Order: sequence, then structure tokens, then C-alpha cells
Amino acid sequence: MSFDDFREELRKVVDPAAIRASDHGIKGYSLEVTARSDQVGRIARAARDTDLFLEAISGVDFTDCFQVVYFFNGFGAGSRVQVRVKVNKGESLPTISTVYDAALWHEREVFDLFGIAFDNHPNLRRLLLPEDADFHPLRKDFGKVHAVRSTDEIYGDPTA
Amino acid sequence: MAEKKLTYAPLVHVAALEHMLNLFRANSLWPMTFGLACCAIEMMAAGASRFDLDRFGAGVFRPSPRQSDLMIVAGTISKKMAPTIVTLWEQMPAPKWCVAMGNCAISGGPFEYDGQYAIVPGADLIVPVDVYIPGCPPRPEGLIQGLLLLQDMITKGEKRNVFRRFQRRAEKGR
Amino acid sequence: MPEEALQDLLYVAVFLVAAVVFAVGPLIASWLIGGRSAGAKREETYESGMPTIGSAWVQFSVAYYIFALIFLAFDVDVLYLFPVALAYDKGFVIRDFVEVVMFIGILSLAIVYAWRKGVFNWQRRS
Amino acid sequence: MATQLPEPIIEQTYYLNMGPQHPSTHGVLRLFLKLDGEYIIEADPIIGYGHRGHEKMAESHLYEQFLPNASRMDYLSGLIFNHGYVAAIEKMAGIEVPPRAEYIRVICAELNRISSHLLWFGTYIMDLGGFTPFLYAFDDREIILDILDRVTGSRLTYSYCRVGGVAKDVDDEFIAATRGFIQRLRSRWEDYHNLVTKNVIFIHRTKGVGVINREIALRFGCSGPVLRAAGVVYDIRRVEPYSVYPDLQFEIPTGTAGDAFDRYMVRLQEIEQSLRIIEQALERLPEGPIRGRAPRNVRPPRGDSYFAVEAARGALGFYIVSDGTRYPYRLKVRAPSFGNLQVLTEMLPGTLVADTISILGSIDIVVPEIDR
Repeated sequence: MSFDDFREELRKVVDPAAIRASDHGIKGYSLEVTARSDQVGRIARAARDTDLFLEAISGVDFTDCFQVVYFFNGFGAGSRVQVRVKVNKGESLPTISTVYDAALWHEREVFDLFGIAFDNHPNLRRLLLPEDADFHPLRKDFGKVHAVRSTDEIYGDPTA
Repeated sequence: MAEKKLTYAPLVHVAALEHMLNLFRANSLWPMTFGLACCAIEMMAAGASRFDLDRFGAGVFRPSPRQSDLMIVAGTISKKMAPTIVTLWEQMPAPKWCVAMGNCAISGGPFEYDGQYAIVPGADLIVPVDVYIPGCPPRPEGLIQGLLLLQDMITKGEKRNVFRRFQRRAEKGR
Repeated sequence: MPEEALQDLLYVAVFLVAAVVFAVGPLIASWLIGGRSAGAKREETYESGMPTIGSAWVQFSVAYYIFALIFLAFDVDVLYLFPVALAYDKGFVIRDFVEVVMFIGILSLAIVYAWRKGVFNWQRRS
Repeated sequence: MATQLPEPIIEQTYYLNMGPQHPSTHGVLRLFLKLDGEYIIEADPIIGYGHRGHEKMAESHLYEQFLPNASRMDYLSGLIFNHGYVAAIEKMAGIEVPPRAEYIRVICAELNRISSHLLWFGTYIMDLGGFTPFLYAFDDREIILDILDRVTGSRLTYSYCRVGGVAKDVDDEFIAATRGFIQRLRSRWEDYHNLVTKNVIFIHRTKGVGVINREIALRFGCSGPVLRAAGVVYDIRRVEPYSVYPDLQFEIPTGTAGDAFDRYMVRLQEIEQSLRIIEQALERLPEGPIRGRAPRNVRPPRGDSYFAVEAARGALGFYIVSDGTRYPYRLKVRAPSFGNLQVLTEMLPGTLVADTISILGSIDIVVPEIDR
């Protein structure tokens, strides 16, 4: 089944400690991977080779860092994978649009709303806001927000 | 409030002629197909089989502003869309009217809060609006009542609108 | 100028004047009694509310022109059918019918010719 | 001296804005096309004209305050969005929903799916030039809106599903009206097929147009009828079953070629399947309460969770990061039309401008859901 092949491929790319199985019923994804930014390209290539599609890329803003969360999903049951990547403020991530064309827009949206740059993305410009906008709305320091947390307060264990 | 309609009065101004023209303009309003969001679906429902705007002469939805004399701003006006709305309004020939349909077009509606960065809270900030139709989305009957009100405004009085199909119940008794 | 010629000329003149009035009249009327809208974008070409980019004076493929030609042929053809419709079945039904069929048949040869030449299927130009 | 010939004018391309105000872009989508005569060389869908900042709003509003926003993102299948958002919170906070409420939610969600497909059917055929089916489809759709209006109070933007159940119970008249609607739509189904499916112009405009095969759908993350028309049996109601879908029998219609005609056929068969679901759900509708012991103010535990629901347009996902308070820390909505629209950048180059309307209509997008 394509999902198990993906699990094997993943072991080659990321050290197994970073892969945690999680209960699909509660969390909604059955694999939780904490990756470094340079492993993203290889993870995407592994997912692409084992017939998974890119479901979503979402940014989350914490006090100490950004987190970019990738969701890959297969056509089988319970095959959603969450890949969380820690990005310090001002850093950028390698693009995966060469592997998934969907990433072209997902990454542009994360850049537009968070300001996280994706290097050698062919056409990194704003997706939703007008071209002359000069702010990144989903950052916690912009506009009205209930609270700003650090990663420990939410995930409890400091991510690698 | 955007500057008033910015349309020049006609050169020849004869009251009877003006009234006759207004009578025809009121009963054949050509709205521009211009749906922004949810209210556009109710506008389509109003134009469809059950509520049928054609009964009031307003069913001819023209795609281009050059051929329409009524702009129904139906939906949320995002800041990226605002200059386009002004362009479309200016490209419409006189005489032209504007109806703000739905809470978003009246005052930003459910999306207006002090941290809002993406919408223009109200169509009257960018175009002069004649009739406001509240509702989120307003029911097709609401849109029809708004259009009837606009027709009365154009003919300056319900009694003068001889083609009016629906008399208010109070008048009918007299 | 003999009497009748003058009278015929009079008909032509009246017809001409009526045509001009019919054409130019509404323009002047709407200019006089209709108001005029103002605004910066009023003169710009309408393109779904967006400013146009580049000019539209570009070289188009010839297929457009041939399409227009074929339409024109049939548009004029309709023009000739109006008098036929007036004078139809005044006694010679079969003859009128055959003549109209021949008339339209010959004209539709233009379409057959264009079809064979492949005007109607848009060639792919990559 | 031979006169100097003017140097030949090279074939020029020009740019066209099939812009925000266009009758067949179904909302404020702007297609920036680079054209060579009738051919599209490059297509760049520019979105953002319907951006309202839903996700930013979620971060400063309570979970319950964000309820009305959920159904205003995709107002055609607003009830499914509403159901998805509420179910995501319930799963995260572990709130039990009584079975009667689950069945009512499924009935209303499927009715909403049919009304969304009927609206798509009407507008798609109107884009291709036929006006009558639009009136047929809206006539039937109005009956669904009456049924839903009776119990939810609104026609388009629902806040009917609440955390822990639904707001109002359904009565016998709702059940009778729904059964009447099922009879009526089934009897008129022949008309829909005769009016459109066998129409030769429609077949020419859609057969073999905009072929999206499995590989393209995989690369762009398409879902819903667009993906199922490519032959992939992927429906969240079956793959990640939620609510009471596991104990209802229905098939997942799929196409073979993945062209606009297959997407059309898949959606029509989906309407028939939804009718079957509603019938079964009506028979098995249990008695009982419609709201469980939902806490006064919802406070999901810390951490994050992803919950997917099958909206009319595809796989709708809610990714909620909660910090244990009553306000979501981050709410990402995975819009199904996002991936479906992006396919245009690959499908349009090389086609005719007229095919753009056919492909865009067959993909069935809703713009404020893409722009959020």
C-alpha cells in the first residue's frame, strides 16, 4: 500500500526519532514528522514517489519562531501526514514547487500572509492581498489577536 | 460619503418629458451582473423562476456597465476590489443608480471588527448609493422591495409610477 | 426635368432625409435630454473593470476576417429575402419556393467552400 | 532602386483580463490571459478579490463567534462548512453528539449538497449558452431552500449546527416535505437528462475538453468531483468516515476520461446518491435529544488537529491549533476549490478562449472560499 512505502522512504530521509505515529481518530493525521528545513525537499520527493498529494501548507506564528506545517495525504484511508518545520524569524525555506505544482500557490499564500520566503520559488509574489500591501496579516504582531504563545506552551515538548 | 453622483443634468429640462423618461427608466432597470459574494446567489435566485425580477422590468442582467443603468453591489467589498468597483461605476452611462445589497455592502456586515484589514466597510465610501437593502443575505423578496423603492425614487413618488404592479395595502383601500 | 422624374426624386429625397433623421436623431436626442456621467475612468475601454494592458491593435489571424465575410454574405442574403417574403405565394407557390431554394442553395455554396478549406476548425499554432 | 519593403509585422500577442467582473467567472476571479488570436498562451488566475481575512478573524474571536464565518466562506454548501467546523471542534474537545442530531446534520448536509450541485448545473449550462436548465434547476433548488429555511431559519448562510448538536429539532412536516422533494426531483430527472445530457452542442462543448487525469490531479491537489472524474475513488465520507456515514449505503460515482463531460456526469450521479442517503437517513432517524451536554464555553485541549469533511467541491479541511483557551490560536481552512482552480494554470494554455468558460464552469469554484 502506498502509505507504508512512504513510511519506509521517510525513514531514509529523517531520523526515525522525529517520526511519531499519532491516532488518526483524534488528531486527524496518522504520522507526525518534525523535520528541519533542509529535509523538506527530500520529504516532498518521497511523498510524490509514493503517490501522495500535497493537501495544504500552513504557517503558524509563535513568539520564538514560525512553524510551517505541510500536510500530505494519500487516497487510502488514514494516510494523512503532518510535517512540521521550525523556521526562525527572517529565515526562509526551500520550495517544493518543483515536486508539487500545488505548492506554487500554497507557498505564495504563506509568503503573503506570514512573510516567510521560499527560496527559488519561480514567482514568489502576493497571492491574496493587493500587490501594494506592505504587511503580513497573519503574524501575531499585526492587528487584533487574543494571545501570542511560544511553541512550548502549545506542544509542551520543545520541538527539535 | 463619496462625492454626489457626479452626473451633469441634461441640457434640455422639460418637467413633463423628464417625468415620462423617468417612468420608462424606472420600469426597465437593467442591472449589471456584478456579484461579489453570497448576496450574488440571492440576486440570481431573485432573477430565477420563483421570484422573477422580470415582473418589474429589472430582469435583464447586462454583463457590461456600458449597457446597464443599475449597479447592485452584492457582497463583501475587499480592498483589492474597491478600485474596480469605482471604475465600473464611472464607466456606466448616466442616468445610473446604485443599490447596496446586504450588510457587507452597507457597513461591512459580519466581517467588520476593529482588527479588519481586508474589506471596505460599506459601498457608500466608494460609490454614491441610492438604496440600502439589509440582510445577510437579504431574501429575494428584500431585493425586490429595494428595487420597488428605487423605482419610486426615480419617478419621485409612488402615485406617479403608473406602471407599478404592487400598490401598498394602505393606498389600495382609499 | 419632366414632372414624374421630379416626383420620383422627391420620394428618394424624403427617404434619404428620413434615414438620416432616423439615424442621427436618437443621438442628438439622448445628448440633449439624457444626462452625462463624469469620472476619470469614463473614457477608458471596459475590460471587466481592469485597466487594459498593451494595445489591442495587434495583427489578428485571417480566420476572423473570413468568418466576418461569410456572415456578411448571409446577412445581405437575408436582406433580399424580405421582399420575397412579401411577395410569397401570390399564386405561384411552387415557383417561388424553388427560386428561394435555389437562391439560398447557391449562397450556401460559400459555406461549403469555406468548410472544405478548413476555415471553421481553428488550426493550432504552437 | 526597389522600394524598401516594410519589415514584416511579427504576429503579436495581447493580454486580456477575463477579470473580476465577468458573467462566467462565478464570483470575483480574474483570469489574466495572454492570447494569440483565439489561443491562450498563458493563463494566470489572480485571486484575492474576495479576501475577507477569515483566518485572522478566527484568532480574535471565540470558537462560537466564528460559527457564522464558516458558512460564509463557501455559501453554496454553507451547511457542510458549518457542519465541518463544528465537527472539528467536537472531535478536538471530545464532545459527544446525540445520534438524532448526527442524522439531522447528514440530512441537511446532503440537501445542501444537492442545492449546490443544482446551482452549479444551472449556471454551468447558462455559461455554455442554454438558459432554460438554469430555470429548471433553480425551481427545484428553491424547494430545498424552503425545506432548510423551515428548520434552520436561513437560505444560504447557516449556523444550524452548534457545538454538541443542532439548534432546532425537525418536525414531521420537514420530513414530509423532504420526501416530497425526493419524489419530485426523481420524477423530473428525465427532463434534466433530455434537456442537457443528450444535447449535441453541450456534448461538443464538453467532451474531451479540459482533461484532468489522475497525475495532474495529484500534482495540483484536486479533490471532489474534479478528482473523481479522473477515476480516483476518493470521497472523505468513505475514506475518513465521520458522523453517521459509515452506516449508510451509497456509492461514489467516478468518471473515466476526466474531461468536462465526466465532471458533469459525476455531479449528476452524486445528486442521485445524495437522494439515496437522505432517504436512508430519514428512515433511520432515531428519537432523542438534539443537543448533548456541550459545555457552556468550548475549550479544546492544547495541541492541534485536522478534520476533513466532504464539501460539494471537494475535501474541506479544518486545521485548528488550540492553546487551551476559548479562542483558537490558529485556524487554517483547507479550501477544496483552491487546488481545483490552480489546475487552470496547466489546463488553459493551448485551448481556445471559449473552452476556458467550459473548463472553468466544469470545475465549479466559489471565490470567497479560495480567498478566505
